[in-house]
Amino acid sequence: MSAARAVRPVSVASFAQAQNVRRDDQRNEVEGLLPVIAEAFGAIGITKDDVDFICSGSTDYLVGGPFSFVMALDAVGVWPPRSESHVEMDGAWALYEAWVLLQEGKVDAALVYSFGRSSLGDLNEILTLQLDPYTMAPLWPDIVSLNALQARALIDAGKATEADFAAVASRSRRDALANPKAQVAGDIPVETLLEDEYVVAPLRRHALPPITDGAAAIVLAAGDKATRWSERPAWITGFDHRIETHALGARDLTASPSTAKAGEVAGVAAGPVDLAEIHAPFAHQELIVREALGLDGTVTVNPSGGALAANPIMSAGLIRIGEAASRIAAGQADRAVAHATSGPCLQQNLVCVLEGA
Amino acid sequence: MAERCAVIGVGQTHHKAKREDVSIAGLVREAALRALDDAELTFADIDAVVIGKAPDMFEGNMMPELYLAPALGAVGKPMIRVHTAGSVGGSTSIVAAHLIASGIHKRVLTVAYEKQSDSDAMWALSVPQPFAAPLLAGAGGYFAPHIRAYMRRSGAPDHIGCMVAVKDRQNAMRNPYAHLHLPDIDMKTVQESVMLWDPLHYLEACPSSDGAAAMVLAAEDSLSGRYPPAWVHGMAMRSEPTMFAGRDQVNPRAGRDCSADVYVQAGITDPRAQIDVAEIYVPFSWYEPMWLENLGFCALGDGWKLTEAGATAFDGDIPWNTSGGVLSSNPIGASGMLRFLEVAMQVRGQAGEHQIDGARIALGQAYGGGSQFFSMWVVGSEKP
Amino acid sequence: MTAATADERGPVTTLATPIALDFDFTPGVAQSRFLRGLEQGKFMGQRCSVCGKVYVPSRGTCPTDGVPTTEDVELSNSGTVTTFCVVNVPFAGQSIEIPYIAAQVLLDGANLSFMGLIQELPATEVRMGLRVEAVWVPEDELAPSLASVRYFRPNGEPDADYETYKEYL
Amino acid sequence: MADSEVLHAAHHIEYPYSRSLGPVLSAFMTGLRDGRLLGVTASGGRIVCPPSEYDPDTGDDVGELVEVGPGGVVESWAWVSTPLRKHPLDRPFAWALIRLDGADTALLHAVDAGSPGAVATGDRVVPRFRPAGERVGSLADIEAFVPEGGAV
Repeated sequence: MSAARAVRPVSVASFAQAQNVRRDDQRNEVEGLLPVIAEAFGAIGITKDDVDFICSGSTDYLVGGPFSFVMALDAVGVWPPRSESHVEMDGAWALYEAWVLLQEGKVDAALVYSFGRSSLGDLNEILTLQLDPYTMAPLWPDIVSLNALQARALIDAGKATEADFAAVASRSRRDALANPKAQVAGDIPVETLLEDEYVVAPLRRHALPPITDGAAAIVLAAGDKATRWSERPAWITGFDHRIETHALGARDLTASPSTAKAGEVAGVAAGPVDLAEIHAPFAHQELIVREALGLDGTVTVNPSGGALAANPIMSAGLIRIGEAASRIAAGQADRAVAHATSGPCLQQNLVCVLEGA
Repeated sequence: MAERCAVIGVGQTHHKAKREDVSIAGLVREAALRALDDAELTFADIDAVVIGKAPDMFEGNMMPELYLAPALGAVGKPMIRVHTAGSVGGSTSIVAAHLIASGIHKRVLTVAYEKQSDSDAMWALSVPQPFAAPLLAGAGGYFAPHIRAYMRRSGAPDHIGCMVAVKDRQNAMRNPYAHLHLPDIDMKTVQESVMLWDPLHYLEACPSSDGAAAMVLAAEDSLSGRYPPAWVHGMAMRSEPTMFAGRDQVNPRAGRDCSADVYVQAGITDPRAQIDVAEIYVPFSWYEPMWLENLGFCALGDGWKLTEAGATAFDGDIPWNTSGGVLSSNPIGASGMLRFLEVAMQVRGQAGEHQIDGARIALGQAYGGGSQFFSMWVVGSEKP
Repeated sequence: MTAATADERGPVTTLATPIALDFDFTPGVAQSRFLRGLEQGKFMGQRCSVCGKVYVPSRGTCPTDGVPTTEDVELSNSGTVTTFCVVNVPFAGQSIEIPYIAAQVLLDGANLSFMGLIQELPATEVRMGLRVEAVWVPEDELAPSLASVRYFRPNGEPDADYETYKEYL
Repeated sequence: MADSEVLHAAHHIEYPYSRSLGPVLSAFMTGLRDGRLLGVTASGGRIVCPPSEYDPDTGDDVGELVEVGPGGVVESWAWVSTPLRKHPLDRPFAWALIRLDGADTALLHAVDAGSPGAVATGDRVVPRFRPAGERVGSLADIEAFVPEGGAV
């Protein structure tokens, strides 16, 4: 288990993300990725030849064609041939794969990227295909409805109220005002948000994420490169992820044991947490993840505005790690927790602990 | 310093055109439970699960690791889903092996599968996108021109492809899990089969199969199992762009670089002399002589001569695809893992009728896409 | 475990799950430029500013250098067959009567070949190095699609020397 | 390049997937066609419905199939005021997690309750099966669940 072993220090040396928009109707995936990867390299003055490994995260179903990751590689320029891999998961898991490789000590730098245009199809139908293909998907339940079931369970259990969901949304949008890459931002009080219509009760409009086209890239570095490429490296000191059962009706939807386990293995509680970037596309999910990670009121949560401010599917998790690392690099935090999620109602969760020097 | 990693359990399904007797979960569990049994372990002993498959559109099940997590005993554990096109079964094995080599986990279950009969492989691979070029050739039509280019460059005679097709199908008769069992196959049958994509005959192409493969990988201090471990001596992945000016699709540099990397790790300087047996991704017959050259088993232009001389036959000095290979079973997502798994079986001495006596060092290779993604590993019966 | 049933149809063994999804597809800026060229009866490519290679169609990036391609280049209507196959098999989405020749055509001035149909020559006479030209649909049928090119046919020039195209197989 | 020059087109993908079921799901779907609901005995004697070939938590093999329901209790629900085009009902309804009588896990289905005031966590519901001749062996053989004793 990770917590028990010595972790080779690996830093998030650089992070870039596309402007998060409702719809990028001009560029294809490659054209959208190019400037993001160029920015990630340019910010630390390196080129593609300085990284030893490349790993990406994406899904075919956003674009409606098989092998969508294949052409995306043209945004990197893998010539001469490079050691390269791809996960059909959020880029946060691609980052995990790269981090694992760096743990062996044979290579010192990796490029991780992710991309996806959520605007092309109907997410309510596409994400249904993640469900059990025999006993769930054939009825076409949509992702918003499933999350409404989870939100209702929280309310029924006395763990939260609709006003709590609105408070998460209000704070996220206000914080997003300071994030130039955010898609949804504004200073709207809780009382006003509570006047929103229900989309699927008990979830009102503000408790849902926006639909976002986006991309992100991170450069990981170890050894000399880590210290050469960053004045104040954001070191990954703990990293783990866990999955729960898929059967929604066999889960306690009000808790996230997979987040709790990943947080425990990653060592979240081993020191004070200054800030947390939580990948909670639906407002109520933030409350569940906070509890699972044991974060109290002193922790700054989602200063970027989080997934409620921009939710580029397949990148939103990776962006949480980038956002947390950026604040450490900028000296705004000493110890941060980043979280990513996948699957219906927080089925799979990843926790990454980052620390300044 | 990297930890040593070994294969301690293997399992595969009976591969068929349509496995109508199982669900998707049933198919992957068949392979996974066999691998666990071979390792004398249960799900409870496994630290993490790494799963791979080709496009989700084959089954219409997006990011299937979510649905399959409980079926593979992954609840409460890390689970990763790899997708690197046709090489995915190999890449998945490598991602799993790095979880051991990095010291993060002690025992990892890795699984790859495809249940193509839920849809139709030709459909899923060729969903036409707007503005795309009109479909001219189909899957084999993509590869046939490169085969023609190989023949032109090497001067190989026409019958070499048919020889590979016969050899691999005869080998499949020794493998109870193989999809195609064609007891009467011979040169005449292959040469008289329909010419699909000239110069490729029907019997020179792989079938479309349902199937799954699984392995249990373990760290040096966590060995178990019914057979001795197969030690990983080297592993590597390489990718190059899909289309670029001057790209050599007959002898891709990514393949050459990938093999050079694993050979250095495994201490191999003369592949033909040092490798006892190999399982190489040959979905179309002519890829055997092409990969013989790409993998450095001979000089450029000489691959077909090795095939013609019987060097790659079951009783040759470098037996290739004694399991019957991709030409005999092709559950796409699992096909690469089957190559990795079969060579582990060889050095563990558990390959039954298709066992090469005394196999100690073996090479598994998978490739994907338009020959731009490669993954390989070398396993051995002795600790590296 | 058996699925006991009194139903004369016997146990249910399969589940039909039709899946239909709709997307708004865009090929992006660079490929749109190529497709708009086809609409005007010409092949438009792009040159990489680093390696100087000309890509047609361009996807907006040089696949080996990983930089945006920005310089537009109009290419010749003629090219060379670098390699080919005879298609004898029917498959989903096919629109041409078999057998026919699908060839890799390298347009003059380009550094990447693409697949085209060869007509006006018996299949048995198609060869590597054959010089061909594009035959377009009538002007009023031109569209932003490769379907605007009906096929390629021999342009009467002597075959190209193997050395001139061997890097583009 | 001006906006109008970047091309766009509708892209429709469609396939009639046909899924083989394996023994447990085959029994479950056959039961639905016969108008019965089945669960399966999993680890520790827990009854899991909808059934799977494996324990949903441990992955262990499962035991015998047992009949559950037909009625059950709503464990959580969500009100859909504007059904989507692929939803099972074309009028406002609730999605609900329903723990059928005799089962220890919940099934996801639609509840045709008429109005959000007519459904609550803890309410009892019963399935409204389609007529026998229209059933094919799928969860859609249940048109929806309805409040027990309630007229909709």
